[in-house]
Amino acid sequence: MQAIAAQVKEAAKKLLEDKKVDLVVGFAEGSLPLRGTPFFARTPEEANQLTWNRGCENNLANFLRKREGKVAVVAKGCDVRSIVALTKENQIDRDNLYIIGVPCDGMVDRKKVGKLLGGKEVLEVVDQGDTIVLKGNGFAETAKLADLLHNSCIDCRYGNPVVYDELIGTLMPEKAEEDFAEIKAFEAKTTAERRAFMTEEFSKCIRCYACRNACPMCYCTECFVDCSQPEWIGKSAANVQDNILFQAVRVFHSAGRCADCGACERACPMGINLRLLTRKLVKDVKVLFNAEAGVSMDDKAAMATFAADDPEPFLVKE
Amino acid sequence: MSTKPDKVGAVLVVGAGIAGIQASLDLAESGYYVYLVEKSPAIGGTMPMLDKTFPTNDCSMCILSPKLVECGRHLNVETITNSEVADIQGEPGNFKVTINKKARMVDPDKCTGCGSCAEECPVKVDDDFNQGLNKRKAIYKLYAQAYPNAYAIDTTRCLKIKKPKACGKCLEVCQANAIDHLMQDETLELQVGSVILCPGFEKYDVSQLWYYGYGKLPNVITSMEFERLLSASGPFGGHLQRPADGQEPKKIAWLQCVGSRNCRNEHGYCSSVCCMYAIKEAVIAKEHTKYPLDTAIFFMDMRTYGKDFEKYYDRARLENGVRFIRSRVFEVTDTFDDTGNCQIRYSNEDGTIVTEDFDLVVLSLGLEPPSGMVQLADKLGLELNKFNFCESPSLTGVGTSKPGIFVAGAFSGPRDIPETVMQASAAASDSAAVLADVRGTMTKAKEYPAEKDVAGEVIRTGVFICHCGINIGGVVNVPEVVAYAKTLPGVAFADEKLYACSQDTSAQIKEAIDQYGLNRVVVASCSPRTHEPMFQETLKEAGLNANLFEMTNIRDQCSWVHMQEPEKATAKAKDLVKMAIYKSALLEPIDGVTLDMNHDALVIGGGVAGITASLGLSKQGYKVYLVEKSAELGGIANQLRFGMRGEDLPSYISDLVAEVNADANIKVSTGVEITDVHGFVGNFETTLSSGDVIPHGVTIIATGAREYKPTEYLYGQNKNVMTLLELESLLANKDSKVTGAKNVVFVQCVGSRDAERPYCSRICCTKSVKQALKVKELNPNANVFVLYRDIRTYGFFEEMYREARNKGVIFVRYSADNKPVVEAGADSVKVTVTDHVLGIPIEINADIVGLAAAIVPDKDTNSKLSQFYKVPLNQEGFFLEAHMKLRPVDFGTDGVFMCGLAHGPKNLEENISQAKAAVGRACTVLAKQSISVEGKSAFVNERKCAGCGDCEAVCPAKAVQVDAIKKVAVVNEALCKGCGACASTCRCGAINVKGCTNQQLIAMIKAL
Amino acid sequence: MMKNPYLPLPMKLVKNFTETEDKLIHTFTLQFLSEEDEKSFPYMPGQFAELCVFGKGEAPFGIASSPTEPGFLKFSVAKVGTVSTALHMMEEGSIVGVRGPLGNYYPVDQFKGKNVVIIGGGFAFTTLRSLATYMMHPDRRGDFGKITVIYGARNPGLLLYKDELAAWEASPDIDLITTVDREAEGWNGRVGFIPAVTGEVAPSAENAHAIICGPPVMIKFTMPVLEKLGFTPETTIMSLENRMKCGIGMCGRCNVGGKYVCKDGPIFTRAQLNELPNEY
Amino acid sequence: MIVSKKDIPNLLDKMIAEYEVIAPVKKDNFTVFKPVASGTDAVVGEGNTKLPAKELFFPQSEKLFSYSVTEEGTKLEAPMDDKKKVLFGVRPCDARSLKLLDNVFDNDKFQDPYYLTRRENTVMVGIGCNSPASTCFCTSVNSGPFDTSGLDLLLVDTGDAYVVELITEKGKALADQAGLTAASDADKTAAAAAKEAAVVTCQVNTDGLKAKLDVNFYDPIWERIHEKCLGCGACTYLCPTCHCFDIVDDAVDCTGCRVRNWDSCAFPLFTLHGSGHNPRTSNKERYRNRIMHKFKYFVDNFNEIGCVGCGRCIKNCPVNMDIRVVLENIRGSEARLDS
Repeated sequence: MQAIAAQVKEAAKKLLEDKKVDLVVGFAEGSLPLRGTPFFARTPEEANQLTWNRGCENNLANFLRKREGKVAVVAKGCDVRSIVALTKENQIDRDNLYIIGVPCDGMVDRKKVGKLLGGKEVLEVVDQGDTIVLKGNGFAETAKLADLLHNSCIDCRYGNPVVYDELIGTLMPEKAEEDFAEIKAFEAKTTAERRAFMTEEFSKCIRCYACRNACPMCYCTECFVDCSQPEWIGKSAANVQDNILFQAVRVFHSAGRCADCGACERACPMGINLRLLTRKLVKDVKVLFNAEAGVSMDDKAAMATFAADDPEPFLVKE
Repeated sequence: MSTKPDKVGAVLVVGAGIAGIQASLDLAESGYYVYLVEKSPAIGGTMPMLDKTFPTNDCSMCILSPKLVECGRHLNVETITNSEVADIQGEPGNFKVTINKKARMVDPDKCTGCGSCAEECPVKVDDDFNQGLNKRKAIYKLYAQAYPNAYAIDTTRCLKIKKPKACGKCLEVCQANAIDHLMQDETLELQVGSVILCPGFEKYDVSQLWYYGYGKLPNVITSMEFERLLSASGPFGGHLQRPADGQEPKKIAWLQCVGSRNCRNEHGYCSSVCCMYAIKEAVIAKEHTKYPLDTAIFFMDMRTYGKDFEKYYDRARLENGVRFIRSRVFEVTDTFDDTGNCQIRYSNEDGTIVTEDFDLVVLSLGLEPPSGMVQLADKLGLELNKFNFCESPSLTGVGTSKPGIFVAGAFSGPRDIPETVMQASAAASDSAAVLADVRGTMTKAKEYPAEKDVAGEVIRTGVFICHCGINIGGVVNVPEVVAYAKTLPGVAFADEKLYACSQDTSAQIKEAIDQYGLNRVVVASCSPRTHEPMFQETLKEAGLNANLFEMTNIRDQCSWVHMQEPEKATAKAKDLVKMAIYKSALLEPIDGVTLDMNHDALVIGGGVAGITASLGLSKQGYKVYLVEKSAELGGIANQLRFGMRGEDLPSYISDLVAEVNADANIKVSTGVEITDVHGFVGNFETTLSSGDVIPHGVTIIATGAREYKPTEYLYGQNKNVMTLLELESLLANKDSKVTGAKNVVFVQCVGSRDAERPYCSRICCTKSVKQALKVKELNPNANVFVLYRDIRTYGFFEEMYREARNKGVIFVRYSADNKPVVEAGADSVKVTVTDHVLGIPIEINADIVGLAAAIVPDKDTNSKLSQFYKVPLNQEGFFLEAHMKLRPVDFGTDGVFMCGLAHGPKNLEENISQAKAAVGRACTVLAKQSISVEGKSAFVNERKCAGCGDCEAVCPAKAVQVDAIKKVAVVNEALCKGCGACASTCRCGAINVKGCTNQQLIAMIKAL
Repeated sequence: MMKNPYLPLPMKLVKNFTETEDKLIHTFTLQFLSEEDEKSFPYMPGQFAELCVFGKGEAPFGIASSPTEPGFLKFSVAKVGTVSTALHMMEEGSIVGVRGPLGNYYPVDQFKGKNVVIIGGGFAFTTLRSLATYMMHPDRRGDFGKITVIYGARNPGLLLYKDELAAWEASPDIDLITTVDREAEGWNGRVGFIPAVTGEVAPSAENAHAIICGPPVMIKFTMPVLEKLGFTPETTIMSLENRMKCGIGMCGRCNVGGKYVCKDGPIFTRAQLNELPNEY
Repeated sequence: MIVSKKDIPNLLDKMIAEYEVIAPVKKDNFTVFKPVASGTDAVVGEGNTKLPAKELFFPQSEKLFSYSVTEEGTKLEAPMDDKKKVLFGVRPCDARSLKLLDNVFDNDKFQDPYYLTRRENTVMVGIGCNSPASTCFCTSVNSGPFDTSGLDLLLVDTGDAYVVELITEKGKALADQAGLTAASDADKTAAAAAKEAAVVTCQVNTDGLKAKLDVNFYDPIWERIHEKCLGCGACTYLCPTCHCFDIVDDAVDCTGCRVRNWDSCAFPLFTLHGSGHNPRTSNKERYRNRIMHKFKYFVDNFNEIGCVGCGRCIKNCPVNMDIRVVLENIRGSEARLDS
């Protein structure tokens, strides 16, 4: 990690020194343990603050839409998938974007850490590769990295950036096709069970829209929830049905575009299992249209394309 | 010069099937008044009877219905039903037509089509429309969607007509007072400039062929009966059952060529369409049943020669599992086991005789010329062929022996719907050519009072709720719904109407608009599809914008489906009315958009199709730019020497080229290509490789095709092996190679019907037969062999096939997996082919091997044009028409048309016909003074638009584009069809369709 | 029991009048349902109220009527959002909710014995009408010096209160100057933009206050003119129009710096605004 | 007075008989305030609840009144929640936040009856913080782990028991009613020791911050500060002192209710005019307003900092936008450049 951090720093510095870009979007050390924070370096000096660690969990594609000037980004696999999708949607001008690709085998989920420690506060972290030492007031616990990764990282098959101008680190071996086990389990439930689950889950929602704003693909100038003419949906968080509708529509809007980066779920302060919905759609798009978002510059948007060989099992003949 | 009668800017169209409807619409849109004369009480012809259509499996009625409505409502098409032409006198430009009009006994202007009369009528009659499979009443409407939407009385069966005091039940229930049993036949006289005959066809009367058992065996039915069986609007609601006993058939056979290719019966011609419709029926039948259905088609040659037909055949065979049995059927008998099943006795190709039992046997009936036309033709001096089909002079496509009279559709030979439609447009073009200078002299345009400005006014909605006789009122409590409507916000007036669509109600609505200052109108009645335009007309006449109207269907979607639950139906009607009222409050006037129109045309491709199209456009008075890639005009036809009917093509072509070069209206550019295109219908700008920029209003693409250069059969390696085009010049030059040949072999399907090119090249069978005969003519002693897979001499070309066999040409069938082998010999080549009858290889030492090479498109040129004009290509690289069936020369992109080989393989006569069709269609656009768009187009809220481009990706009309600089979507209103694909795709809610906005839809939902 | 500031007073819409030619501005005349209701609504020129269409929501609008016109309230409303659109569609006789009066008002006590220059542009003339009407009341007219009104719109059809303007034109109590941006058929009055016209009319700043309401561009270009004429930040008065919800200084959106436009405004002197950030 | 920890459920049950008792309860990984049916449901003494105490007085969604407009007339009905309540186990920072919010909902001109009725009828029982979290910076904003402002009773954890300090008469009445026994001197000493031992490690230097904010509205620093902010409402909704709201109608035709919902100055629509003009166009203006509101405007208007240092925004920000770092950067102290 430290080696990568140093290379990121160097790459960014060089780009800024050579005036190839005006800005490098990357991560700096955050203010909490296990936390990287988005950082915007505009000078070689500022580039010194760039880093790379297990807490660089944000999807930086979010900061690249409709930017002026030449910009470089330090991008993990999921960031790049979103960049690809956004490029195709005219939100990013690929010609003005320099991608510093970083293969990523996963970021640490602080919720999992919290669960492991039963509420004890982590004050310091030592990254030992496959294990992580978590230290706090009067304790030090060693945990396996694999047990602490975000679920989205565990499911991710595109840790290697699919597009980049420069690669830092080495490409990782390909992972096996994912099986969507938890989605299949969810699908297997009865309608009533699913409804009950959703109602319980979305009763937590406080409609802060962190999920939406953290999603690189949610960039409507006016989100449908904010629209007053027509008023698609009630604005009050008191009505769970409206909360569910908000997520349902958000997820449908991202169908065929969602790179399953998990940013929405990570952003949720209330710990709602948002990826259950996004991944359901990811799976459906995969099964119905054999499409995955942002894995190739050439693929057309799944929901805006018709191909004669779409499997379309949902089209029922008379 | 003697005084010639003035030309008349009107055209008579005889027969209102799809050909008549298409020709009428094209002419009316091009500035001519049309009299459309139809024998039956409604327009539509055969198409309404069909279930699905090949090769797209579209519902026949569904695709026809919009045309019916458009034709029926067109201000410049005067439909005269129950009528026949008695006589036509005069000359091109001015004919006098005498029409005999039979009394309908129902006034179509008053009749609202509610059907109460038929409910009451006590007389049951075999329903001809349903092929006699069920009954209708003596007062009847031909079919549900018929235009005029009015009933008619079967005068031969009506009790009251027989005995004036006997019945009269219909009179009692008709609250519109539309029925008059005393109505008299009339004779009408019309003045027209030209005439188009499209009387269609009749189906072969199979009772002459006793051996098929039709009429004797209850489970032998005709193909048309089977269509009605499959149809959801048919006698069994689309449930597949045997009409005789209601049992679900498990095994169905189709027998081909019933009344076709049968010279013993004076039906020596091929009916052209039966192979395809039989496959379609078999495939659709399989889709209808929930159980595995066994289908078998007994045929001689499978003639799937049309565009995309071969693939349809392949799919039926390989994916749908339809069995194809190449055979000769001897007879169909009962199985004599009380099952009612049938036994087919037939011989296989190898001569073995086999029997097989089926639950149901369908006879694929051939097409016959309309019997009634013989007499009229005789009177007019119209030449018919020996089968009594109309004889079209060579290379005219749609001409007849009488100048000024044209023919389209099956009357000039059996043909399918796309070719019929193509001919209709071609006939429209030819019939208008002589009338160009009187264009627009007889057409009408409606004048409306100035539109009231209702912007900013408090909503005052008028609600009219229709009883539809008893159709709605018998179930829904209409007064209760009216009372409810009055309580809803914005409703200033609500009333009930017996028939909201009747003439007097229209006057009442106008009065109410005036009296109560209404600025929105809601009608709750039947289907907007048929009636919305009528009500909108009423609004316009009352000075309101037509889009201040909202309609809700409380009949088809309420009273009809909830007949047994009147209370619930009433509650639902209230909800539907409420939704409409809430939406109507958000309606705003929509103004049409008018754009300037360039009246020049660009024709791309200087072959016969391109030249014919250019000349056609010029005759109609339009300026044409004709561009050709190569150095000279004529295209691939320059390599042809004989027409299919023996025409001298070189002189024909040179005349054509001379004519186009001499035409001052046509600017010909050769040796140039298209390098860039901008704009849209009425406003194209095309840049040529010469640097010239041509502004034009329409484009006709006629880029042609070429002959496949074979890589098989030693082509290019052995001088004795040549393509048909190469052989053609040897034949024309009476080359010694031909005159001295002992053995001449033709090999069919070279480069066609294979994996790489899975289509049939359509013309090669006929061409080979033609050349085989030519060889026999030049060298009677030569042995001529045609090695084929199916002989596809469709239509009258079948006669030529028979002639060839009579003259000793030997036809040997080979199969795709066992192709002939050609090996080089000393002076000749050795051709080995396995004979199917004998089952052994035959060796022929051939002096000439003529390869029937495929017709292949110019993929490079086509794909470039495809991008320039935003028009699609099919997988093979031919241009893909807007609709396979009903828009065969149009593209989805407005103002761009195509013709000729660029569309797909076809013969010269057909290319000429299609070129004329493209002209006919192009003229409907060019005749407009300006491009006016209805205005119900998409519009963008730039503040909300994120510029993601999804709307651009889904727009079928290519009407939306993301502005590269502003990064917002921009709608071209001239191109937008208002389909709403963009609006439903837009996540941001930034793009909406006028008259159907998100806000309006949500208002409707929230009203519930 | 404390007064619940969220509850609206039901009033009857007695007139829904289309004020401008473009039909985008309607003037609503609302009638109090009882004398008590009227007593519970003591207001002054410059104050505003939240109008509510039941079922659609509420929105703030300046009161166009003057307390000198008893029995009714008047509002001139442009069709922009959900509530204003619903208002425009309302039939006479319907019930409308009114919550207020809210905000501060024009400092009429300070105007006593002074000349007053009222400058209005477009449809921001509503509370200015209230002010002028208030000052012109026979009981009060004597309190004030010369009253000058400069009022302009893009075209004659967009001028509000045309009947009253005609009456003012004829009145010796008030000096009315109307102007339109461009020449228009049937318009014989002045043509020109407000800043220019203000310069031409050149009202004296001597012992005078200027009150100016209108679109931001108009204000931007009129300010230097007023300065040149000698109006000080203290004698130049404006009314702000931030987005509001509660109207009572709690919901947080209408603040300009630490001030809430709804509670501490909407009337501010230029001097006060100079102290605040430009978030309006 | 004193109550042993094991008696807390009993104590709560006693209160439940008289009051609606609201206390922290477990939900997933965190705790939230909920009315408890039994004393054993409460989890007393954990860290701060996920959502601050403000939601109990100023709920996220609240019906202001219901209405029906018919031919018979116009009916308005405003529900008023005047139940007697005890908020048990609230942390001093949250209690203090209510004290701050009182300034807003009872301002110089208007009173909010919904909020104030609840405030009047609720007894606030707080628990001091023996071991403040690393994100707590209460002492930097004029508060502390045993701040009593806004409390009626304060519990001090002395190990097996809580020493109960009586802050107000209202608190004393509740304590008396609950029959609490007096604390011994030893207990009081233990309580004092616990208070002494509690150290808030996190300090944010606010010296001169206000003076800086008074003049730096147009400072270029704002261009950089907001840069990574996503513009979501997580910090504002979880903030105990943020009080912005929206008022909407939830109705069918003319029958329905007027509702107020939390809103956030982070949202672009918050200040958008009907005309399309927006005084706070971008995240920069919106984020600046949030900081200004808490650390300048609130001080100007009420002479208090509008922040209680609870740390919720720090822990929950999706991009680790740390208000401590932001303030330090503004102050221009040894600020790191990364925020």
